[in-house]
This record gives sequence, C-alpha cells and structure tokens, in this order.
Amino acid sequence: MLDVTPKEISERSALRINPLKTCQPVGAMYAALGVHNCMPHSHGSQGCCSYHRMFLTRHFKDPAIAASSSFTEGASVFGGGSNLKTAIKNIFDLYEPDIIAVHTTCLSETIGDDLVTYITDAKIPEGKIVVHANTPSYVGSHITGFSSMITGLIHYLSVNTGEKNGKLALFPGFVNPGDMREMKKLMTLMGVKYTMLPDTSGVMDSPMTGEYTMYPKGGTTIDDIKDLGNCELSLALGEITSTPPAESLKTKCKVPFATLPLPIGIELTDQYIMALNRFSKNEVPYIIEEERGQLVDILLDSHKYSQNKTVAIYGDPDTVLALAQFTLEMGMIPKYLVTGTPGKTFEAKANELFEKFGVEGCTAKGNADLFELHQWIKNDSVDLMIGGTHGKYVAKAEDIPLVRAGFPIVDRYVHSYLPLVGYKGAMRLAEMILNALMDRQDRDCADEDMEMIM
Amino acid sequence: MLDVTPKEISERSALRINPLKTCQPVGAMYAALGVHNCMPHSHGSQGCCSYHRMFLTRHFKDPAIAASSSFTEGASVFGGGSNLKTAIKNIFDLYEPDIIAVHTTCLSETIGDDLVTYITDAKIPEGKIVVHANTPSYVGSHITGFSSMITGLIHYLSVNTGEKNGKLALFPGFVNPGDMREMKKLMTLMGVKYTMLPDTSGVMDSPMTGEYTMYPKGGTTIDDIKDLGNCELSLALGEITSTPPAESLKTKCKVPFATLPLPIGIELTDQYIMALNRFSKNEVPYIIEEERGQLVDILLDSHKYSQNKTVAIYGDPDTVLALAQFTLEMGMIPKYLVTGTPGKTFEAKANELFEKFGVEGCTAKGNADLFELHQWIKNDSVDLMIGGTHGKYVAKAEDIPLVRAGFPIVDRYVHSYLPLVGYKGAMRLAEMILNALMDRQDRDCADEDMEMIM
Amino acid sequence: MDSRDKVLDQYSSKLYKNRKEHVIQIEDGESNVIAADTRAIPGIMTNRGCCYAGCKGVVIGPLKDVVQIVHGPIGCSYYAWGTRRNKAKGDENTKNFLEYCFSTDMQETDIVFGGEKKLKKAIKEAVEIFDPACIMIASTCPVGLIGDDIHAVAAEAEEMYNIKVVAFSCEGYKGVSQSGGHHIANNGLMKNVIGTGDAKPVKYSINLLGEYNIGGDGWEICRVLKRIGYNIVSVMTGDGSYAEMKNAHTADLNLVQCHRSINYIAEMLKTKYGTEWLKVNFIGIEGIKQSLRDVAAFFNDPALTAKTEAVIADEEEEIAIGMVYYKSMLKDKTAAIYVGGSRTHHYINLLKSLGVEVILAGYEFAHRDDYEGRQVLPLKMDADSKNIESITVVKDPAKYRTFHTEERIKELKEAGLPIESYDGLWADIADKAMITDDYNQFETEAFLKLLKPDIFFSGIKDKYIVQRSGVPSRQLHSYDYSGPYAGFKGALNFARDVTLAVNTPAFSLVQAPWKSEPTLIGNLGGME
Amino acid sequence: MDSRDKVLDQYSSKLYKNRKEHVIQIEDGESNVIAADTRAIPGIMTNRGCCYAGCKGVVIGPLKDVVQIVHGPIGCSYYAWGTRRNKAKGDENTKNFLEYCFSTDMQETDIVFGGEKKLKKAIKEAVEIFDPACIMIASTCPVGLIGDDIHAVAAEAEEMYNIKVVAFSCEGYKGVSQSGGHHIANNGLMKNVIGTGDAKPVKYSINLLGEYNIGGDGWEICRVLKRIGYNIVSVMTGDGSYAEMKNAHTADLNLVQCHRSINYIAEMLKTKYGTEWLKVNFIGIEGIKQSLRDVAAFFNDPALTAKTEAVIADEEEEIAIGMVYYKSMLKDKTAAIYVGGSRTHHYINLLKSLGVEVILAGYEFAHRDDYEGRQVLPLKMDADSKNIESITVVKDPAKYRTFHTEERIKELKEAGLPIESYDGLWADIADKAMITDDYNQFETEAFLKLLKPDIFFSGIKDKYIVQRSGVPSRQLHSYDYSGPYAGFKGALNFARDVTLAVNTPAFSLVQAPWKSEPTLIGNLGGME
Repeated sequence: MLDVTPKEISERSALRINPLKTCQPVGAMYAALGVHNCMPHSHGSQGCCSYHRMFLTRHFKDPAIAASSSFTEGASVFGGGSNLKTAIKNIFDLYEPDIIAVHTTCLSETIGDDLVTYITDAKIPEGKIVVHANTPSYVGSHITGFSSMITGLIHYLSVNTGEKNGKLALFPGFVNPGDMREMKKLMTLMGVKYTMLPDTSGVMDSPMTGEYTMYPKGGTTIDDIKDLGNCELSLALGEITSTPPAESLKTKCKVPFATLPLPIGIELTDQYIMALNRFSKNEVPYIIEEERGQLVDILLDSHKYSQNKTVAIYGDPDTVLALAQFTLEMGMIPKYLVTGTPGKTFEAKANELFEKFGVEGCTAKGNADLFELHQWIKNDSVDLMIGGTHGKYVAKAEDIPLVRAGFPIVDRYVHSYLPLVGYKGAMRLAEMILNALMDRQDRDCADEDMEMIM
Repeated sequence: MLDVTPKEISERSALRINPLKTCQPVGAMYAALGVHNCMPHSHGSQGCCSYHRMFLTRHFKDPAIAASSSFTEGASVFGGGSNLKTAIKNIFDLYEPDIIAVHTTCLSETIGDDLVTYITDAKIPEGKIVVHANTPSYVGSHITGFSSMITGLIHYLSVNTGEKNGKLALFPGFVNPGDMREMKKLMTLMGVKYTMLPDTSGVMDSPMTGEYTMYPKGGTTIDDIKDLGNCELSLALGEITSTPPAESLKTKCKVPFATLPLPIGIELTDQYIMALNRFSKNEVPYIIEEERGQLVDILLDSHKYSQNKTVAIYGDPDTVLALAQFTLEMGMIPKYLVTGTPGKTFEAKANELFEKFGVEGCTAKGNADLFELHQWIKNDSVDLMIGGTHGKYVAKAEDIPLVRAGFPIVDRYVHSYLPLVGYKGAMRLAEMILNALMDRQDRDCADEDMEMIM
Repeated sequence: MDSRDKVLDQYSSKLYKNRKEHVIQIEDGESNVIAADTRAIPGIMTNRGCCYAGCKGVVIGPLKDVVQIVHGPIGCSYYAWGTRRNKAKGDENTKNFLEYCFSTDMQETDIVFGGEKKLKKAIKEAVEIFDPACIMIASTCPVGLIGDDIHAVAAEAEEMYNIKVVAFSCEGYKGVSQSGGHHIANNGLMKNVIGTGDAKPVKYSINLLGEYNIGGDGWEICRVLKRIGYNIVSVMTGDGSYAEMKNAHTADLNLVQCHRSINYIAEMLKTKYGTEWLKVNFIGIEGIKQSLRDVAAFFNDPALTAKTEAVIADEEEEIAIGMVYYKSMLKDKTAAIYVGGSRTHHYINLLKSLGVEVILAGYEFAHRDDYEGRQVLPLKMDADSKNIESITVVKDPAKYRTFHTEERIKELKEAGLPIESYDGLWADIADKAMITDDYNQFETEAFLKLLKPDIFFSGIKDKYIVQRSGVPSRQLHSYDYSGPYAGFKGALNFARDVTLAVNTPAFSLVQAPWKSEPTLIGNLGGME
Repeated sequence: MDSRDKVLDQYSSKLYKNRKEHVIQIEDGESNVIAADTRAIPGIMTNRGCCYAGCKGVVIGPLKDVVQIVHGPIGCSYYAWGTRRNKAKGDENTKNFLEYCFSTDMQETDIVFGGEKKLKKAIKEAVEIFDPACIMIASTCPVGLIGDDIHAVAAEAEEMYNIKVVAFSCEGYKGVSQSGGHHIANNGLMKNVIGTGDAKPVKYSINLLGEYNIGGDGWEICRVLKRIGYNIVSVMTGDGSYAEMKNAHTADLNLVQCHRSINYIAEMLKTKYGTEWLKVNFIGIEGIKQSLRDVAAFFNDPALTAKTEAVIADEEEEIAIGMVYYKSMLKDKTAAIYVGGSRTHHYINLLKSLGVEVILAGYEFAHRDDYEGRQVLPLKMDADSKNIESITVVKDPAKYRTFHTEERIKELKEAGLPIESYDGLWADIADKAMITDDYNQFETEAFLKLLKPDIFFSGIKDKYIVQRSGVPSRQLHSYDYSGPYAGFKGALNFARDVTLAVNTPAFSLVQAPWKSEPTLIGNLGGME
C-alpha cells in the first residue's frame, strides 16, 4: 500500500500529491443544495458538474442534483453566455426550481465570462431567481467555494428592510446535515429564533418515502435568505469557512457578526451555547446541562485510553481545528494537523491551541497534502488518524486505526446523519475514538494480555 | 485464546461453561436503581452485594449503590431477620433514601427467610418505605430478577384508586438508560403521558457535576409507582422480561396490558409507535416519520455490505430477539441466537422469526452458554458477532468482528448513554454493524482490492 | 400515446426537436436509426462527463507504472483519484502509482502568467521522488485556454530525464463527452508508447483492448485466457502498464471488449502493425463462450480448440447450479440499463440468460456505430467531432507482421468470425425496448414511472434517485464495489448481486404502518 | 473538632461504638491500636466481599492449569470470570483455563434435592472435555446450607479419574470478609497440593508467595529475580499452576509479598518443610532494593550479592529520568489509599518517593497484624474467626530441609533480616494519617470532603463516587487495567498513570461556563 512513498521528505513547490482539498465549485454546489427548491448550476464543462455530483452523492449516499452549462470548445472560445441562457430556460422549464444558483468554474473564469451581465440579460420567469458566485477552481478550495456561494446568495437576496426580525443568522460551516440538525436543536433548546444558511438537513439526509422528489422538504427558504438582512446578529461557525459570508452580510445589511470555531467537544460547544445564551437571554435548560455533564463524565471515565495518545487529523481547516481541540480535551496529542485549504489562519489557530494546552512536538500545516502527512508518519508514527476516506491508504500502509470524520467519507455509511458537533456529537466522536483505540489494543495484545474489563 | 475449547461438541447437562447469564439479584439491583431516592439492598452475604455493585459499575461506569445484610455464619443458621432490621435502621439513618428495595439471595432463600414478616416487623421511619422481591439465584437469571423487582415494587406500592390517570405504564425491559431516554422521547413526541418503571436514565447515566450525590435526579418516583395502578394500559416491552410485571399490575390493579418486543429496528419500532398511536390517538409527527425514512434509506443504501452476512447474537433473550429481527431487516442471517436465560419462549420466538424472514440454517437456543456457541462457530463460522463483552474471547480466538450491544459491556465506554432502540438507535446499530463488517473488509483485502469508494 | 411520446411531449419544442432523434423505440426488422455523439443541451441534467474524464479518467488512468500528472487546478485530479475501480497490482518490478493523485494544483498566478514553469517543476519533483519510467501529463480546461504548451514541456523533460514523457491535451471542453477523451488518449498512446518496445513476438499472443479491470474483470478474463493457453502481451489498459504496452505491437491478435473507448487503437494497430482485431464480449455466458470460440477459430489450432472447449465446460459446470438458482429468483423481471458507450450492450445477454428483459436502455456517450453497428461507418463529421484530432498511421515496415494471409482472413470473415466487425446494441436488444441516447435525469424519471422496470443499472448520480422511487438500482460503472462481473465466475457474481438487490428486505419496509392500514399491536394477552 | 470526630459524630451511638475502634488517627510514637477483622455492619455500605471471593476469587483463582468448578448458582462463578487481572500464559505443556468460567449452575431442584449428583456429573463432563491434571471445587452459600459433601465428591472423583481433585468449602457467609477465604484456600493447598510433587531441589530457589500477577506484576518481579540468578519454583498464585505448586516445598526460601492472603502457607511451609520466609515488597524503588538486598543477604553468596547490586543499578538507571519527571509533576500532592489487606502498605513508600503523602488509608479486610505488625500475634479469637478452620501441620521428615542452620538464622534475624517478620502498615504510614479499617461509603465521602486528597486509590465500587466529587481516582485492585506496577519498570508505570490521572484535562471542564462567570464569545470582529 502506497509502496513508493519514500520516508525521506523532500521540498515540493509544484507537485501536489494526494491532495487534502478539492476545488471551489463542489463547495458551492453543496451550499446551493442547502437552499430550498434550488437547482445548483455549474457554469463550465459538463465534466465538472458530473464530478461534483458524484463527489457529493458518494459522501451523502443521496442524490445531489445540479445542472451544467455544458461548454463546448466553441463556448470556451466565444464565451458561455448563450449556454447559460439556454440552461436557465431549460432548467426552469423542466426542473422547475424556485432558484438557480450558478457557480463558475476554472473554464468560465479563465475566459472571463461576465455572470452578472449574463444573468441580468437572461429570461427569468416571473417569481424565479438566478444568483451566482464566482468560484474559480484555481483559487482556494471547496471550502472557499462553499463560502463564496453563501456570500453570493446574500449578495443577491438579503435585504435590510429596516425592521429587525429578532433572529440569529447562523452560518454552520462546511458540515454534515446531522451537524446542522444538532446546531438547530441547540438553538431551539436555547429559545433562539434563527435562519441557518445553508441548511442541507432534510435535503442531503432526507428520508426514503418511496417517491423521489427533486427538491426535498429541507433547505433554507428564499424568504429566509432575504430576511437575513434583518437579523440581529450573525454567528459564523468555523472561522475560516464562515467569516466571509458573515462579513458580507455585515457589509450589505449592517448585521453585526460574531465568529466561533465549529462547536465540537466541550469548550467549543460551551462557546456556542454561551453565544446563544447571550443572544436569547434564555437560561441554559437542564437537558443541555445534562448532556454536557454526561460528556464530561465520559471523558473522565475513559481518560486512560485516550490520554497521551497521538493523533494525526487531516481535512478541512475548521473541522481539523475543532477536532483537535476535542482530542486535546480527551488528553490526546494532536501531533499532526493538516489541511489542504490554503491560508495562514489555520496554522496560527493550531499553534494557539498547542500553546493553550501546553502540548509539545505538534505540527500544523495548511496548504499541505496527504503525501506529506504520510511521510511525517513514516518518520514518527501516531496512535490514531482522524479524517476522511482518503487517509485510509495511509492508515492501512502504516497500520494505524482511522476514525472517519469530516469530508469526504465515501467508503462508509450513516456518517452524514449523525452529528459531530454539540455535546451529543462529541459523545459519538468519543465513542468512535475510544473504540478505535481500544479495538486496536484488543487486536494487538498477546492472548495473556487480553482484558475482559477495560 | 480459548485454546482448550474442542471443536467436537459433547452433550453437557451439569457443567455450565462460560455462561450467558448471571443471577437474579443483580437484575433486581439494577431495577431498584431505577427508582428515585431508592437504596437497593441485598439480603445475603456481603459478597453478593459487592459483586453486583462491581458488575453494574463496570457496565455503566457510574456508581451503583446498594447495601447488604452482611450475613455471617450465625445469621445463615439462625435467619437474617436481625441483620435486616439493623440494616434498615442504618440505611435510613445514614443514607437517607425514601425507599429501600430489598432483594433476596440464594443464601437467604435457602434458609427460608420470611421477608414479609421481617419488613412488617421492622422499624421504618414515618414516610419511608421498604419493599422486597424474592430473587433466589438458583432460579431464572438476572433478567428474572429484574422482572421480580418491578413486580415487587408494584405489589407493595401500586394502587388502583378507581380514578384513571390517563397514563400509559411502560415497562422498558432490561435496557440501558440511553434506550429508556429514546423510549421516553418517542412517547413524548407521540403525546403519550406515561410512567416508566424502572427508569435508570438520570441515575446510571447521570452527568458529572463536580459533586457526588447518592441519589441523582433520575428514577421513577414513588408517587408514580403508586399511581401505576390508575394507568389506562400498560405496555410491556420485551416480552420475556416485561410480561410478569405487566401481569402483576393487571392482577393487582386491573390495568390491562399489551406486550411488544423491544423496539429495535424498523418493524419493532413501528409496532411501538403504533401502540403509542393507539393509546394517544395522536398522529405520528413528521420528525418520527423522518427518522424512520432515514433509517430505511440507510438500509437500502448499504444493503450490499450487510446482506447475506451471517451473525451470531448472544445475550439477554429479548435483546437477542430484537437485534435478530433488525439484522434480518438488514438482510443478514442470524445464524446463531443464544441466551443463557432459561425458558422456552426464546426459542419459539426465534423460530417464528426465522420462518417469517424465510432464512434457513439458523439455530436458536435458550439456557445455552458461550462455550457451546464457540463450538458451533468452530464448526461453522460467522461474519459477525453481536453481544456483550464476554464474547470478545471467542471473537479474538476465531478472528470475528464483534459489535458490542446488550449486557454487560465492561470493556468499552459510552454505550450506556446512547440508544439501540427506536429508529435513531437502529441508525447507530446499523453504523456499528456496517463499520465492523467494512473495517474487516478493508483489513483483510489485498492492497490491490482496497476500495476508496464503498 | 406511447411512452416515448408521453415523455417527449413534455419538452419545449426546441428540446423536443433535439431529443426526438435520441429517443427511439426499437422496431422489429425496421432500420432503427438514432442520433448520438452530439452536444448535450445546457441545463439538461446529462450524465455525461468531459474529455478529460475520457482520456485521463478512463483510458490512461489505469496505467499503473506511470506518474500521471494532471496539469490544472486541483479538482480534476482529485476527482479521478481512486474513484474508478480499475484495479492494479504492483510487484517488485512495477511501481504502482494508482493509489496516488498528482496535480500541478494551478493557482491564480499560474493562470495569469502561464503554468509551464510549474509543470516543469512538478515533473522534476516527480522524477526526483519516484524515478518513474514514464510520466503522462493530462491538461484540464484552463491549460488549453492560456496556451501552455504541454507537449513541448513533455518533449523537453523526456530528453532531460531520459524517461518517457507523454502529454495529452484533453481539456474538458473538447468534444461533447468523454468520447473525445478516449480518442485523444488512443492517439497519444499510439503515437508515443505502442510499438516503442523491443520484445520479440511470442506464440498465440493477445492484446486485450478496452478492458479496464473494473472490479478485477480483466484478471478474471486473463485467468481464463491463460488457462486455455494464450499469452497476454498487454491489457489496455486495466492493470496495464507502460512497460507492457510498449510491446503491444507484437501480439498476434487484438481482442476488443469496449468498442467505444479503444476502437481507434484497434484500427491503427491493424494499419500500422498488421494485427487483426476481434470484437469480443466476456460478459455473460453466451458471450464468453462465443468469444472464446471465436479466438480459437482465429488461431485454428486443434489443441487450443480442444482446450477451449474443456475450459468452457469446466468453468460453466462450476457456476451451473448457482446460475440456475439465481435465474429462478430473477425470472421475468425487467431492467433498465444506461451505461457509458459499450457496457449497456455487454450486459443485455447476461441479463437475458437470467430471465431479465431489458426494456429501457441507452448510452451516455456512444456513437451511432455502437448502437447500429460498424456498418454505418464512416459517420458524418460535425463541428464538435472535427475538433478531436483524428490521426493517420501508416504501415511500419520493420514491425508489421500478420498472423494470417489476407485470403485466410477473408475466409474467416466469411465464416462469420467478427474480425474488424461490431454489430452494435441493435444486435441484441429486444423488440419494443426504449432507447435513450445521452439519457438525462428528466427522461430517467419519466421513463421509470412509465415503464416500471424491476431493476435499474447505471451510475452513482442516478443510483439514489432511482432507489428513492422504490426501484433497486445497481451501479454498472463501479459494480457497486463488487465484481468481477466478467467471465464465468463474474456472471455468477453479477447474478448474486442482482438477486440481492431485488430482494433487499428494507424495500418492504418503506411504507410506515401509520401511512396505510392501522396494524394490530403485539400480543394483547392482558387486554380483554 | 478534628476530622475523625466530625465523621464519627454523625453515627448513631451504636454505630459510633463500633466504628470508633476502626477509625484512628496515627499518633507519632504512641501505640496505635486498631480494631480489625470484625463483622461488617449490616446496612453499612462496606467494600468487603465474601469468603468465596477470598478463596476462589483471590488465592486459587489464578491457578491456570486447574479446572475450577464453582458449585452453586451461576452468579458467583460468573462474577469471578475475567474480573481480576491475574494474568497467566499457557504453553504447550500447560492448559490455560483462566479464560473460562465453570459452574454447576445449581437450579431449584438441586437446592431441594441436593447438588452432589450434579457436581459429580459436572466433574465427569469436565474430565471428558478437558482432561485436566487438577480440578478444584469451590462451594458457594447454599451448598453448605443444604449439606452437599463436596470433599467426599472430590475424593471419589480423584480416585475415579486418577487426577487431583480438591474441594474448598468457602461459602460466602463464612468469616467476616474475603480473609476467611484466603485461610481456607491456604489450608486446602497445603493439605492437598504443596509437597505432593517429586521434583529435586535446585540451587537458589525461591517461591514467591502472595503475588497474584495483577497486570503482570509477578512477571516483572520474576524477570528481575531471574536476572539476578534465582530459580523460581512457584509463584503463589499469580500465573501459578498446580504443576509447579506441587513442588513448592523444594524451594530454599519463600518471599511473601501479600502478607494477609498467604501468611498461613508461609508459616506452614516453615513448620512442615523447614523453608524460611522473608516479607518483601516489590512495590516502590526503596522496597524493591531492600527486598532484593534482603534476599541476597539470606543466600549470602558474593556473586549473587554483586549481581544484585548490578541489577539494581541498571534497572534504577533505566527509569531514573522518568521518575524525576513524574516526581516533579506530583510533588506535594496528597493521597488516600484503601485496598484489601496488604497493598495499601505496599504503595505508601512508592507514593512517598514521588512526593505524594498518604493522608488517609485503610484496608478492606486486614487483621490487626497487617496494621500493627506481627508482634501483636497471636490475636484473640472471636466467634467469627473461630469459624474458619485453622490447621496444624507437622514436620515432614522425608522432605524437611533447611538452607541455614538455626544459629545462622538467628544471626541473620539479629542482623535485621525480616525473616518471619512483618511490621505492618504502621512502619511506613505518616504521622497524623487517618486510618479507617473496613472503610465504608459513608466514611469515604465524609473524609473526602474533610481531607481533600489530590488522588484516591481504591476499587471500582468507589472509583466513580470519588471521581464524581472531583477527585481523580485510580483503582489499585486492577490498576485500572494498566500495569505492571511492581518492580522498577512498574514504579515508572505507576508514576505515569498517577500523573495522567491528576492531569486529566476534562477535570478542568467540569464547570459549565453558564454556572460561573459569563464568558466572552469568540472573536467579535463584526460586533461594534
């Protein structure tokens, strides 16, 4: 497995090997799927759209719909305006969404397609909407694209009418529907009125009913997106992912914002709850307190199996950072933190975390790849890996247990339905981490060291 | 591992090897812990109490309180009346429970201690209560003891005042606090007013608060137990475990009852929901329908990884039967179903299940042990084992993945907090089963057969 | 109104005009003509991919000993990483790069200032880290637009590092589907790889073309071929390698499994090196048997022929009971099948042999000859197909060799051997079957409702859409991570998987009880 | 009012009268007298177990090559299955039964009509399935009450199957704690096993008594002893076996680790076979060093003595840096420690060497000599202790042998060698420490609140009670499934585990932020 990866690490500046990111458009597509009755649209070659739909479908095991401008060589030379025009007409005719959310690709960006003009010129049926986001694949990553589409939606739709709606605008970050459900559960328990954008719950984890509907019940409604401009405050979860939309809502509609890490583990969920508490002025109900206390209890009970265990965490920047904090709360040492998404914030935040918990010998790297992580591991291994499916080859090559968390998980089931965020999510995560470590102990121990009680 | 177990199976009628049951008192103790402000009391040698507290503490990783009559040789000869009297006084003095729930042991049963008389004669402080259940260790199993204590509580406390309270009496079966929470969640969603007895949630999964309280917030209140006699209907979940208390409530207070299997998986949860629906006449809310549909979707998505996989399930009778049904819904073949608890119902129910799903070559056995199951597996192995910790030796010896479910789980954490019952519990169970099978595929496959997408 | 009209009538007139040529119902004995290999319509949810997907994703992707650097932004390389099940196995002499993903991860500055420099650097880094015998470069959309000359970079690197470096200009916007990419890949391999080796021909040697070893299909086919006594020179390209493909010109015979993706190489090998090609189908018992007998007939060696029959008998015997069982489980079911450009055809007879009739079928990116047979060739070129280079090769006098004389070939053809011949989907599809070229989401849904097949075979993008409407759905691109499906044993695997799919217990649990009749609750022992 | 009074004053007068003798605060230089080994009070949540737990659970349980059939209802055997960490390793010559649980699983009919028949049948089945060299039978409460004669059954089976069969009447109600069970087990092993082997004595041979190989302690101790050059005849009973124990009488010297559970055998071996015994303590660096030097002093061979010092130096060196680090992490912490009947004492000096002072201590089932030293022997018998048989052995003329002359022994004793000597807990406990014999839940909670130790060592029943009150808690019965804790390396393991326990990050997260100060929310970048 990965037999040609050398232990010796060499400097690379041009060759990306085994990336930990993909391109903007797929993030934009995922964000657009979190809008009710929305057709995501990929303005580029149809291959992009096909790849992105596959990627999302494989992670969620649910249909990811999207259309494409299906560029030909001609469109690539003369511009994609006519393709987009045709596409808009056909989509509204055939698939009847309320809104089309267009994102660009490296193709349309390289030729300089002017989406604003195209959309302005397009024939859009009465009451229907077309929005767009610029998501050149050669900038940022899928995380950037996710942000950009949310920003695009705000840009096109949100309006400050001058009348506050008493709501919190929540940007959930690049997370699973199961996480969004948990975030909403906690807001409801805290008595917070909110609009969450995007909201893929009820879309990418919708129930089997025996009938296929292109637009399931879930997703943020257009009216709610419009009304975002009247929110009291916006809360951006996942600082790297969600700050840009929060900033755009502030710029456009003067909605102040606060940013927080993804609420994974105890302290980060505490911060989320406290933010909700500040917002609603409602007391924290016992049910939340109970879940929190159960989680603390679990961590105390099991500390021996997690403490001082080293872990490599890879994936999306906000997810990795929040998972790292939780592993630190479990007493683990997040020895390697890597993300493929470029940007300086990741490393800075990671180093803050190492310092706060007083752990040494930990390395964080943004704009990195799995090949490099593998080389690090070859030189100095870890007890556990946490991340998406792509790490499984490294895990197998180096015989390290792998807990799947984050994006994409294309080789397992159920993950998208259940949360990692909130105290409940952390319980689930703790169970997965502990089981992985303890299963390994059971597997590797000599017969005479097999423990009945652990 | 288990190297001296021969493949050849011989008839045994006297030697129990590697049992799948333990004795009545520990079940009675667990039931008593599900009563609010209750001190369980073991009427026998202090060793029993010590063992039972250890057993429960190891499964729940939470303190299991209980007192003992601390028999000496003298008491064993002359009767334990004086010990019980002293114990009752000391317990009320020192530990201040509202109720003491006494269960007997093989010791006090063998010498014929008359608990009714002892309790009648005891000095019980005003407003305090002492109840008892006869739980000779040489009859039945911990499951029987659990039943007996519930019956004992009903016998002592429940009264039909002639005024119905509009409530459902729910006997949850021998399950974890996490399961009881899920059962209650579903009752609440269905608008059912209920009393659940016992209710160990909030007791054996109580949160860490920084302060130890002997009697946590959870548990069925004494008033509610009294009021059971005024319930409209009782619903006994787990036919083998919960029918006796339901019958006793009927006998004593004329409360009619219905019995259902433990609500694990789709159809058995459906039955539970329908029973609640009949009771409350309230429509099933969308949230329940959504969870159900998600579960069905998961099973359809993942069927390839579970279908036709063989599984051995061992543990408590109602749990094994309900788990077996869910594995059948996943397309698996529950090749071996074994329980240590004696009684004919188990095998009959299992065979009904095999017939209903049209699976062949499956064997069910009650009053069986793990040694025999191991021998069966040695002769014809399975793809998966599901059960408690004690199966881990077999799993290691035969290199079979093990999903921990049921009692006791003394080598893992978190299990008692999260449900197996209800649609949500089944999602969790499906994830555990699928991960176990798929992890094994990844582990065992040749490098060239390692799948990125599954 | 028939089903076809019911569906097409829902289109606007413009769409109707386009799609009516692509959607036909097979008529017995009539000439069934279909439009194919034309542009997908913007906004219509086609299942097609792009040129890059056809070139890098399908044809060159499986070459295991090649460092394949995708020159472009990160996505395209990422999506082609581990997502197609072209299995491969390295050994001491073969570095296996298939578990890796290489990209130049172009950034905005590369787009603005050109990416050649970065590509050169990436090649250098790859050489230093991996020391590969061959590097291939596949370009994605922006590369062509900004004018990076990847062929010049390749030539320079080839010289500098003394290894083979081949560039493929397979930008996603080229052509109308993956199909253009196949052609570009075929051209590149033919120009740069095939024929560059110096191996000596061996007896009864074969290339297996258009077999990508999905789920181990190629291994299973080769196992049977080797058992009979053939020598496999190369497989194109499943578990294939630069090392083997170099010598592909030395084979006696080419067998073509996937016609659409590789017929160009088959034709060029014939022209340049004299190698005849036979269309085979190793999917489905009848197909396998016919194919093996055809190959034996080509070589015409009594020992090989006898061995062929013995192997057929033995392999068939091994799966016989299973096939009977599965047939009993699947009898009288109907299926829909929509795969790339060849596979739809391959599975029709296998399904038929299991008692399953295909009532709805189509291809994603086939050409007319894949439907109607090579007799319709040559096809008229349009603006899009003209954009894909078509290269012309000439006889290589040094390496040209023929196994049979021209006369003998003529005889064999007359005897019915499918040399250079392919009859297309029409050869096996049932009368009245509905055919949809470049099938899309709208038509899929509409025809599902109207025709109600018992099982649906296509890809991941459809899978859950179909399943959600209550129809069992299997991926035939990836075999739903099962396989092999080729060969005798593969047929059994397929039959098993289809049987499991249509018997998934959860399908009977879709309806919540409160949605239908009130059901009785449990045992009402105490409820008098 | 001091802490002791604060706790005891909460008792009713009757309880006060009882408990005041068991709870004392150590006074410097004074004679500290404590009541011990008396009945637990009904209703008081003692941590004690029963006679069966002491006999089967502790002493005979670890004998790996013995099929140990628990005669009684199922529970007692079930609870002793895999729950004590007496590790053992089988080999080709040793069947390892420790992963198994054997019981006669008595049913109501057996109670009514007697269980001897079922026991006989169970033995027969065990012999037929496992063919063991030895079977031991342990009876539980009802067996004694219904009058099953397990000894007669054992004798009959021993004859019938020509294997060793030993019965232990260790009904749970006998005695006041596990302690009675230890004694019964000691008697049974002495009467039936030890001395029945015919091995020849070897040089520098040792039995290790009262070492149960919890977490591999025995293996670590034996590793060091063997490294020095001693021959281990038998370990009683950790990783022990019937096969080895038979020959225990051939050793030159007995080392006693756990005084409480095995002093009977040590004494009887001295009487019957002439073997001297030394109290050792392999827990904690100072204890180990002293013990190893004592053993060397006993044998008095310059080579052994030199090797002893070399091994000590080497082993100590290996852990030195670690110990310094952990000491820096633990300095000035206080501990409470409550274990069975010996272990509390064993850990005091190890903790002290790490800078941790024990301020609260006690035993579950010790006798007065375990606290005050063997100088208080013989102790007055009471009704309960009289119920436990005390056997008398006499010199076995054939097998009696002494390593030293009586004079030499006298010299060694005078030189300070702890031959037949044990000074008890008082020898090492700090002044002002609170001591609680047969400690219970009420006192635990009360003293925890008053004395606020930084860490608490006891068993699983307390563990979570203590932890819930915010105090880190480690099990010292099972080492929380870590270990070994004995020997040099074990000391390091212990230090590491304690350090981890007191530094568990989650302790700092117990308080929800909304319970204390309102905390600031994240980065208020946009909130002006």
